Amino acid sequence: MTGLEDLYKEVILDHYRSPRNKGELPTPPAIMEEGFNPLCGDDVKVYVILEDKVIKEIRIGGQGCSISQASASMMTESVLGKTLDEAKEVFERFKKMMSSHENDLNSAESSLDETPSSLGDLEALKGVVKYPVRIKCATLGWNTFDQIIDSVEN
Amino acid sequence: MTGLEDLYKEVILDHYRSPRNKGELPTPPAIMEEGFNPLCGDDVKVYVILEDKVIKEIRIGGQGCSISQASASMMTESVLGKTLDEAKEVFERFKKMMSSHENDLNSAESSLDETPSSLGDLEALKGVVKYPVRIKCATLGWNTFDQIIDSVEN
Amino acid sequence: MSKSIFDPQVIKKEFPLLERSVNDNPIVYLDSAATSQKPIEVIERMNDYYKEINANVHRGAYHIAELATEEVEETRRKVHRFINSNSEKEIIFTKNATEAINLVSYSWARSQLTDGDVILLSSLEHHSNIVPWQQLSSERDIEIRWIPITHDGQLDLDNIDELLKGVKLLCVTAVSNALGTINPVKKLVEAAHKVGALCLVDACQSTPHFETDVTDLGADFIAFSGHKMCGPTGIGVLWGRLEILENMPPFLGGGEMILNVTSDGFTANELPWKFEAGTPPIAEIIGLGVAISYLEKIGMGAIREHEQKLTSYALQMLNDRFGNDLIIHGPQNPIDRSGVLSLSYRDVHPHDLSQVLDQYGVCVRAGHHCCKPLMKLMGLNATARASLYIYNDESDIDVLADAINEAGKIFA
Amino acid sequence: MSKSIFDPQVIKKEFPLLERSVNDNPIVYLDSAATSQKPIEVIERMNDYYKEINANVHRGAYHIAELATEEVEETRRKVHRFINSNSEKEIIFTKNATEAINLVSYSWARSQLTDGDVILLSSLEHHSNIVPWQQLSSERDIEIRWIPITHDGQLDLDNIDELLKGVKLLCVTAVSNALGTINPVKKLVEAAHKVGALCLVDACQSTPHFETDVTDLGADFIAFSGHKMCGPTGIGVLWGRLEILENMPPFLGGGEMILNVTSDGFTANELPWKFEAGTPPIAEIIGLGVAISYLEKIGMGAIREHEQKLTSYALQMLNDRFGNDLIIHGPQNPIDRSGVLSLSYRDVHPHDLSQVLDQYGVCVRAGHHCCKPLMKLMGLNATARASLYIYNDESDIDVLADAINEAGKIFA
Ligand SMILES: Cc1ncc(COP(=O)(O)O)c(C=O)c1O
Ligand SMILES: Cc1ncc(COP(=O)(O)O)c(C=O)c1O
Repeated sequence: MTGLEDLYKEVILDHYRSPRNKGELPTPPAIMEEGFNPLCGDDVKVYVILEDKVIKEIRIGGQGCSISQASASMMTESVLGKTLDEAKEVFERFKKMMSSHENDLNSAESSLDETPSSLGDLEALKGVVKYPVRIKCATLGWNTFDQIIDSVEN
Repeated sequence: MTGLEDLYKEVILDHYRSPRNKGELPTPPAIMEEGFNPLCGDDVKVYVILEDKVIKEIRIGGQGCSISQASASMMTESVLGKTLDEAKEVFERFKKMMSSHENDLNSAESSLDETPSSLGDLEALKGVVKYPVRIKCATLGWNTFDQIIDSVEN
Repeated sequence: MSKSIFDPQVIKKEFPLLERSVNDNPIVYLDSAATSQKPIEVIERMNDYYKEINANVHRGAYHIAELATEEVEETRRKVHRFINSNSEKEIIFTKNATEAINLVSYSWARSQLTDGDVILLSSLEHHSNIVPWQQLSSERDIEIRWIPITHDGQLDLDNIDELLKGVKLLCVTAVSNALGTINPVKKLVEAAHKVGALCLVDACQSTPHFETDVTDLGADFIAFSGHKMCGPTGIGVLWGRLEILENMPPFLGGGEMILNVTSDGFTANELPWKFEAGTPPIAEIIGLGVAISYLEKIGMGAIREHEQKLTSYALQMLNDRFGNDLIIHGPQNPIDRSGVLSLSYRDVHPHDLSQVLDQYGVCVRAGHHCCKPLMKLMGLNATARASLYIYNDESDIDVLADAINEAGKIFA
Repeated sequence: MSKSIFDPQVIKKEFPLLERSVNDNPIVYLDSAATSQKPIEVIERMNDYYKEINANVHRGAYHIAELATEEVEETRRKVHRFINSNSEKEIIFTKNATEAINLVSYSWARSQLTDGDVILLSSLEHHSNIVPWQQLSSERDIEIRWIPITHDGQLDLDNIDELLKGVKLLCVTAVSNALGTINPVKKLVEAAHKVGALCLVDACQSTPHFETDVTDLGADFIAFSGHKMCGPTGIGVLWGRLEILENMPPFLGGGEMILNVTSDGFTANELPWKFEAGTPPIAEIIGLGVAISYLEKIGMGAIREHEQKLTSYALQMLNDRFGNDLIIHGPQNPIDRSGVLSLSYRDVHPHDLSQVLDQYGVCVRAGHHCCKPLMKLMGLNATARASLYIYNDESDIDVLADAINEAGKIFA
């Protein structure tokens, strides 16, 4: 079977099958935000406990497809223990990787190569940019997490 | 110039240039109804004085194209002095002539031949059925007159 | 009705899109509940419209404007005959079924319903027949009540008399787009009328697949979309009973829907134009007319027969092949359902399932199918929905099954 | 902008309809203010859509649905660039300009305006920018006030400060479809903003003919239709400023415009989808995108230049030939007007005039042009309107003049 290997990389399937930091946290002390993907009905709940703007704990609830679940799972790993500013910086880099298609779908391949190679597991999600609909899946957890950052900062 | 002779028959142009029974009547004793052709902005006012359901006087006001003006003018001639029932009967025959197109535009020619030949000058309007938009012009005065009949009868 | 003329192989060839490939596989289009493909004659007639008679309608006295107007009004008569309505004046062209339902909500409901009134919705409704009523109920003290469903996604009418108390409007879909359930609409219309309520039928999923007879149905409004019945996008229909439509205030205001305008106010045009503001979707109306003729040529009876047979095959075959790994939601008897197969396959997320299917050229829809309240009742987040139409045949179901099997391998 | 590429002879060939004959005469299409003809590339792209990627958008995870979605959203970006807006989220697709104006009326005005507020309309407005406000003012105690005109059909702004007192919304057309008058919209927007009013610009007759720059204009809403700018029927655009749109409640409710629906209520989707309920006019949006690219290829500056030159020619030639027998209403200086020639010829009724013209293949519109209040102010019942576009040239004006002459003979 050709073509889907880019999307369903082994690391993605692994995060999907064994999601990290799955569950809930009591609110308070945790902050919770919920996100919807109106296209497919998936929803995600992100719970975060902050201490001095450092992400001490994070959990993911809700349900979704392999891409949204794996991406959220990877997100938890990449931001846990980081400050909000650091987390935001990771998000920015991730968003950049995910939006390379928006500029030009056809030149996606080339712009992919320019993505900074420091996103760890998250880089496995590169292949998603070829499937515009799935970008929404991959960014759902992140955008929900971003709402938490927003609510803390304002 | 071919083609328009059917529409702009001499008798039509004559009624247009010298409309019969043009003007107004005081209300009361006259009954007045106003009609609009929403397509072109024409309006017509029909004034009628009835005595014992006989049309004693009739006048046409408003403005319109040659077809609507000529048709209204011919109408006044064909109903003046008639009872409402007789006028209605003329209207029915006129409507039939005008709607032959609705059944089948292509067979209009043939169905025209079946129109009873007792409409006098009004028969000059036969050619209008080939121009669906103008049918509204030709029937404007009649439909307005019909409102008067309705208002008397109810 | 004669079976002999119905050959999906022949029909398939009339739909240019079905000749294409996706990912090197011939396309297997199984998303007709979302939108149908278009036969070549619909596409070409719209072409011809633009190439030969394109002109704005109803106001032009010149030749091509007359031809365009005549085709638009001829289509109105065609729709009128197609649904067996009382008069062509009852046929209102909208941009889609959603606008048609909103028209009823803004014009009829907002002028007729007051605080304390109740709107009864079936739990099988599409968002387009839910949200307009929720909008209204957030403006006024109008209660929204729901007809519950059984576990297999059929309406539970045990307490219908109780549910109908105080109801002014019943909104029900003829066929569920999410599960395929065929609702007993005629019975519901009767029940509604008994308590003096009107009934709006969402016919989006029935007009493409069965004969529609609004006179027999007795409903007060029906709404449907052209794009699901071989017609183009951008065209929908509201049918309403003449005496109801006549008493409704206009909805959208503008050109076409007026008889007169002065600086002080306007007089609304006659039906149906009173409800058609602005330049109508002319090419789209004409395209819908061709689509209806196309469906009539095949015969609505033959279409239903074909789809029912194909659905039976699918239910049987998928069941045999996948057993408990594959759940096909909704009524189990093909008589009670249209050609909509809402699937759950093991714990493969429907989005992932449809992605793998796409790899094999199979187009199905994953998600809530714009029926979130229903999905919640069914305990589902999303399903993968394969929906059938005239151009599908058993081989399409076979390809679907093979592709499902492949998905199983990836997400083993 | 370079004149060299602008050749109406070449352009004419790109419009299949302009090759046909009417009554044995080559067609001379002079009704572009009602609807424009369509270039072959627009027609063919819609064809290709139906033949290659027809699928419902935004919800399908399969290949052709992704392609269709991408084309729809790419067109949104194209419209955004075409009118120089701030964000593609500000571009809302409707079925026509009339719906776009009604959207503002139902969503913004009904949530913002209260008893005692004033809406100021120019006397040049089309019914579509009058009736929605009259509907509102018949529901609430909202005053409608009018900007008067001069005898030659230009806005009389002498008392504009007085007129603007208490005004919450100013509605003005960029160009009059009945007379061709170009309004000083930017100035009016500024005046409106000074008193805290918003300004809705009806851009139906400007987007096809001039460059549109909403940022420079400073307006709050603009509305226009695809079918007047080489695009298909069934598609219109509302542009609104982001912060205003964000605070507006949804208008039509249904699929596509929601983020979530439960049995208790719904959450609206983000902009722009919040205002796009139901299946969008997909092929039509794509067709509009091609139309915009087509116009941009020619250049909006070059288009305006061509039309202005042609209008000058027409004014001069018709005047020379018919003298006082022919009145061309509206501003006399071609700089102040678009290519709309609203004519009165002796006492030949416009309907009769256009009928005779049709006999010679000349398509003009007779009537009130959906501007009854304006016509009344001008002391007119109807005019015959010839309106120009990119594919017209001097020979079309010459044929028009000859045909007018023939009408004079019949109605001598
Ligand atoms: C100035 C103006 N405003 C509004 C409209 C209405 O546009 P539509 O009929 O496409 O909604 C038109 C065209 O008829 C127009 O010329
Ligand atoms: C049952 C049902 N109702 C309403 C709709 C809405 O139709 P549209 O999106 O064409 O307005 C659909 C289709 O999406 C449907 O399946």
